[in-house]
Amino acid sequence: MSTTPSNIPILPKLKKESIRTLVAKGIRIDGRKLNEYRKIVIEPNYIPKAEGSALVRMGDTVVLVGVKMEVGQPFPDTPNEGVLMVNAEFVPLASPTFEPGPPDENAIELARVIDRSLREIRVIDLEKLAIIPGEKVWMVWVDIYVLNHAGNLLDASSLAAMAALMVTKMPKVEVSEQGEVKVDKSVHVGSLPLNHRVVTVTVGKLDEYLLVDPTDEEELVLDAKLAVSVSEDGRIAGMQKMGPGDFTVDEVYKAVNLALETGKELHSILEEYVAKR
Amino acid sequence: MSTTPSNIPILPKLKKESIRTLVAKGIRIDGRKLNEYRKIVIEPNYIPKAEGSALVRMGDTVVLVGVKMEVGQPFPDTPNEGVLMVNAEFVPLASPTFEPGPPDENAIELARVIDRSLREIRVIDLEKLAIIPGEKVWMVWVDIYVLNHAGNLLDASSLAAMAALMVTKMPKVEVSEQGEVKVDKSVHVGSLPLNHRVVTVTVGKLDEYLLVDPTDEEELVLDAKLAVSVSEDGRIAGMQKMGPGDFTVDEVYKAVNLALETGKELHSILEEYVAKR
Amino acid sequence: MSTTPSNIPILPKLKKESIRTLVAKGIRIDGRKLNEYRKIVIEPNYIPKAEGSALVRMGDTVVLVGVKMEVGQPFPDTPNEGVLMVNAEFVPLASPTFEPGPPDENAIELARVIDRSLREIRVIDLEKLAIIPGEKVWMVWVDIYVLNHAGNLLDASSLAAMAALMVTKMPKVEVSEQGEVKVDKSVHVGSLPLNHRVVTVTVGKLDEYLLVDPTDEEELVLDAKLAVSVSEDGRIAGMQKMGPGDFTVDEVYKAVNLALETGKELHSILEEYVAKR
Amino acid sequence: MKKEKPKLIREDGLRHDGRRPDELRPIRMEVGVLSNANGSALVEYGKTKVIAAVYGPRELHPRHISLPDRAVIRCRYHMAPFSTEERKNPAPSRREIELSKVIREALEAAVFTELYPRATIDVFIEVLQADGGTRTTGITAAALALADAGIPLRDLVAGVAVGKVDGVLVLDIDQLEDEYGEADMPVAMMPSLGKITLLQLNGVLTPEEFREALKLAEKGIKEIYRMQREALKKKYVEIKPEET
Amino acid sequence: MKKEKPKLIREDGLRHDGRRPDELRPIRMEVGVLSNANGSALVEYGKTKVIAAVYGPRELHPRHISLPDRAVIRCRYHMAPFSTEERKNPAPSRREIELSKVIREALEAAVFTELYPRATIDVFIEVLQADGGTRTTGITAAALALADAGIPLRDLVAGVAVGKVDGVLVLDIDQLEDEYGEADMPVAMMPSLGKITLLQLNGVLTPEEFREALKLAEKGIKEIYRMQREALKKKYVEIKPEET
Amino acid sequence: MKKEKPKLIREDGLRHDGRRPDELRPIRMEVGVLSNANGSALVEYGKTKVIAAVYGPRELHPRHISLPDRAVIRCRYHMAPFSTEERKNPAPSRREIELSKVIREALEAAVFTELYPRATIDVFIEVLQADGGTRTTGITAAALALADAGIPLRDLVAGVAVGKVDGVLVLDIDQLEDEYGEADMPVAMMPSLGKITLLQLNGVLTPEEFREALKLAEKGIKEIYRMQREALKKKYVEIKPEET
Repeated sequence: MSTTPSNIPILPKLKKESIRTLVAKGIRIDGRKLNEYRKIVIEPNYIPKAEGSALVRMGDTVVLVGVKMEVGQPFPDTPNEGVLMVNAEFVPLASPTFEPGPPDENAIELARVIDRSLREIRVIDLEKLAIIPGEKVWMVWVDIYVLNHAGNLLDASSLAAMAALMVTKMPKVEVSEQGEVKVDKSVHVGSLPLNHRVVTVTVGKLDEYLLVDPTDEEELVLDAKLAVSVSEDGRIAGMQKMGPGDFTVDEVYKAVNLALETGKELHSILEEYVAKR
Repeated sequence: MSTTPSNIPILPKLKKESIRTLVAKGIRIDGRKLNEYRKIVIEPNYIPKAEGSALVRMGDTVVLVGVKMEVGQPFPDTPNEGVLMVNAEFVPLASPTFEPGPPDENAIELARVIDRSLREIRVIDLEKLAIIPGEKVWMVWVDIYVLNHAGNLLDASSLAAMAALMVTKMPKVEVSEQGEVKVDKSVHVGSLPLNHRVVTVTVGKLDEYLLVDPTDEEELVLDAKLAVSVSEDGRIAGMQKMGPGDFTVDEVYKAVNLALETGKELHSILEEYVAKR
Repeated sequence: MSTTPSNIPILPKLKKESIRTLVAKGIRIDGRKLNEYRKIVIEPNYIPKAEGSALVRMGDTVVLVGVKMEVGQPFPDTPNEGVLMVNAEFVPLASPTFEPGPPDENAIELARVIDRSLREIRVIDLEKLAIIPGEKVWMVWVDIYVLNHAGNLLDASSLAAMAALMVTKMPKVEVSEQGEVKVDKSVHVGSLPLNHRVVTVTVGKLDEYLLVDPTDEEELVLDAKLAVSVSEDGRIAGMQKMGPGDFTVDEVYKAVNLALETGKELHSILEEYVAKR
Repeated sequence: MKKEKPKLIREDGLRHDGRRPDELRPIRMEVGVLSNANGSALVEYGKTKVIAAVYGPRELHPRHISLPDRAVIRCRYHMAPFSTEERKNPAPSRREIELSKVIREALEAAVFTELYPRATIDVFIEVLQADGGTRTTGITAAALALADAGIPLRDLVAGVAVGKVDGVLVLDIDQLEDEYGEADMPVAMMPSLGKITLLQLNGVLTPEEFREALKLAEKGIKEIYRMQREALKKKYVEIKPEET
Repeated sequence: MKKEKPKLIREDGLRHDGRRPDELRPIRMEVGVLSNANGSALVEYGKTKVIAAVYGPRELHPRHISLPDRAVIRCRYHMAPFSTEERKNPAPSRREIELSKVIREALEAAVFTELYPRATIDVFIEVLQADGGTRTTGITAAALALADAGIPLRDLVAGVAVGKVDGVLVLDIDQLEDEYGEADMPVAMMPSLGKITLLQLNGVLTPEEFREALKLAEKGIKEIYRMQREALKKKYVEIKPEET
Repeated sequence: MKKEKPKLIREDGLRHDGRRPDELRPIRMEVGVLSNANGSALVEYGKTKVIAAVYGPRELHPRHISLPDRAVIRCRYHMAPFSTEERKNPAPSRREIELSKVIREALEAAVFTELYPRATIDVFIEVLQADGGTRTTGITAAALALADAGIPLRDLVAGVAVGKVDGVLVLDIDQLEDEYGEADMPVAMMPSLGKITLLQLNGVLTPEEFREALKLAEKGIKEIYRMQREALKKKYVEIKPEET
């Protein structure tokens, strides 16, 4: 059962007002413009023992994504394809509002939005991940671990997931004559095959204004959010309206345009990231 | 751990008294006689995509039962028989006293009483439901879904389950030479084979009086209940005393006779139902 | 999440003081010396239908251990060995402080400490428990059931587990030519093969004093405990510091010596127990 | 085994079930179908059949999850085990948990929650038969149940899913179109206010396709809204949206 | 694999273990076996061995599940993992949840709960070894534990299961008779009050058979009741039922 | 399949990774790494990488689990799913539940809990990469996080595991040594007070070996303690233990 959140921190009324007043003037309490992201730093291979990993800092928000490659069974309706699994943990270390326990609706929503943005446009070339078609395939586990929640978790997580997949290595696998599968994770045979790159841009609505990359404080003031996943070729690879407010049709169009525009910047950051390695 | 219920609605003392006074005169607050059911309506095939289904209205009580046929493994001690599974959900839509979550003790008891009444007299001819003996058999899932709780859920559920089984169709199944089982649910090959019909009559005790088909308000006043499952050939196919009160031996005999007598009426309703189709 | 216990019974301050004062004089409120166990009684085969069992009374503490032998799959990294599983249930019948539900951290810790003390020194000769190497092996289920908690559950449970294993019989097993495994639990073919015997001695620290076999009241006053598992040949087969307090290095040495010394007595009791049978 | 993809757009430009691309399935609505709930409705979009009930405003336990200045909305989207092709385990899936959240948020925008501080308004949606579009059918039913419960609303909420199948944008996709199509975009709006309260996209669209898809959704939602008002009129007088 | 059905009634009319059809298994009872509980008892019907403990009347947390005018009874029937042929997972099964309820209701009729408003009386039943009739053995033990805890009772409660095996009605069935028999009918009564507090039938009986079975149960329960009183006398003075 | 046991002590007496038996792995510590927590630290022992955060002292809900005379400590040791060779299910395992308890008890001895009655101090330890010694690395990190949160401590707590591999006692074992060694003995101390707050032995030692192992642990802990103080000094002034 989904319940209107009641444990959200209380932002002083004065602070709310100043966020609102500034936004109406086109600026933010931290001095950014409405269409400006906080400083983004991506650390690749933060977890060397994982097949792929990346730590993303977006301002004070910190998200770590680890990718594990395991041998498993294919889904019955796609016997010749690998399996993608996306999971998110909002561990209590990351925020005073996070509780220990299984993922709540926010963590599940975040994981599923990212899952769909990766799956639908086929970011991973799952067809190349069969080991014994119909029986054994690679399972790609994308585990999103939030370490510090300072707002805009979805964009940071999506970026970290993409960055981790881009540095994921394929472990060596051998199939014996009896059909036994033997994996040697200490030897790598190339990179995880990717078809596309996707980033997610979440646009917040405050009164009649739209902005990107909200901080946790700004999130407490927003009316609603629209997350738009953008592929490297400028297509929309998924959307999710979040929060209890609403958008006019016109606002949605503007938000999508803002996301498409800003998405290009995130793609440039990924391009730099991969070039540096 | 089973706990004396404390969330039961409070019936005004006056209403309790009037229920009690009337019953002593042989009538009910809704004008019925003590041995009289509310109006019963059975809608067959309410869920066409299920293999079988029926919606039962018993006064304001509404129960929907869906039957799904799936291929599964037999129990080790009955390798050549199909498997019957009965489950009941008391979803919160049906009553202000129902909570979301896994079935509570009342839902579990109801499902198990119906399960036993179907299983022991072998209502379903499970021996005809083997596909590959010892390996693959039909699993008959009987899912009881309470949509509105206005009393006497057990009798309504039992009737809906029987009505749903009576219109359940067998999906087409083919076994390939390699022993692969292929089901085509869009094609039906006859009806689910049945040996018997069973209905359940719950007799309520109020002071020294016995009555059938209590409403939810009456249930709050009853001392105890005795549910008796009655087969079409007049045998007792299961019993369950429910509620914290007690029965004298003599009261039990009277209750069983009342159930056997009233059970005939429910069987007539099933007979009409099947004739109409 | 582990939380400082808050539901522990409150011991009157006066009683705490008298426990403390007496211990400083080398005696206990029940008259025992610091290094003295309460009276220990072991009843073998308390549950004849289990393959092995023993009931241990240590003063008012009562622990029942049942051993079940079942056919299962080996762990992938020990394909030719049987499997040992240790589980403990602190059922609410045993103490007003126990709650119904899955094992809490105390029950899990107790089971894991005993598991390690049995596993590491290889008390059970698991290599003799393969049925079809790599496929089917014996699983030895050691279920610890606390019936009355009057202190020192770990030592009583460890003793009961050892005593139950010492009387565990091997059910007859046959492998058909098709590789089917058939177990006949009514026929026994010898005893469970054992390599060693292990007992656990828990040493409590109160101020600068050390004592063994604390009662539940004494446990409320102790600063910390050190459990030492002792093999029949005088080796240390496992250790666990328990409780929020601390030990100096010197106290640890003394506690280990006390445990090794007292462990000999427990081994004598096991020796008598096995001789009597 | 993956079944072969069926043809979703026929030679004549119509869909596999004979509908035009911008045509809704036959829709049926009935208000006030359950006696216990404060409000209820049964809605069918083709073979998709959903029942919704509203309890409340009522007291909320435990109190510490209530809000001092408005009601909380609690919402559960749940599928009956017999509603799907293969029996669905009745325990809530991750999908059901996500949908409960987005549906709650889609309804919350329409409810004057500030009228009922410290209370809860509970919305229970049960999918009885699933054939595509269950979340939007559920929203349409839940809005009717809220109105039936007499809870003041800014406007009704109505929903429909637009899809892209065989390259064509189509209205109110069914399960076959969802399964084999290229995109599924559920949308819900407060129609007379022109406000979108639910928007998801599962699939890939170009920006142009997206704009066209949203227009198609708006068109469908307006038709559904008309039916909602008729269904309520049948039971009551017509509902008056806040600003029309 | 299904084992072949054994002969349950021998040529000489006796049962597989040599008992007459109306004969109880050897029964053993011991009261006050645990030091922590307020009351406790160990009861064996043949190889079935059950221990019961009672805690209370005691305070109930959280308070909102207490009752203003009487005590609640909380009851847990639970099987030890080693009690059954194959190891039982210690998590409560659906069977244990149902039995906890019917046992609670069977005991509740006997307890003067109105004496302890807002309190709880907790009854914990642990099946240590299962060989048929565990729920009725548990009720017999729990009633002794309640009496041992000094909780005022209208009467003791005693239980026994009657079965139909090879067409013959038999008293106090064991596991083999339960597994291969045609019916299992557990009954519990307040014996001196002549009141039935538990009655279940798992199997098929004609109305005549049912009446005969109930008589057989009554006979067995009276014998067990006599033993209960003796077991209590051993520890205390004789219990005085309300109206005898 | 069980891989063959590798040689853990080489001909030259050094360990598989070239360390001397009494040599720690390269250790890295960083204090104050997270902005939300009141205190935090990242600690690496070789490839083992653990992050710890402390929230509190803060109010505790529900109140009935608070203590009238001191703070409760709540502690969670948890492994990230990608921290292990094979992906770890993120639900807490029995091992994680036990370790959360022994770590809580290891830290509790050092905290002046009596300063914060009715409050909670929450310690969250996340293992990001596991290569042996995760619990002791976690304790070292948690103690730094407690100090970083400004919570008064009797002393820091530092931990390390001693092992026995190929018959030799070695300091700070890694995963390979843990997996194929004969014993693993994690120890944590308040170093300047000379007090042991965690001590476990998983394996078999003679009494003599145990004494030698404990000395080795003490030696390692003192080195780690020095590094802890430096890491704190880097951020703050030096911490002053109670009695040095």
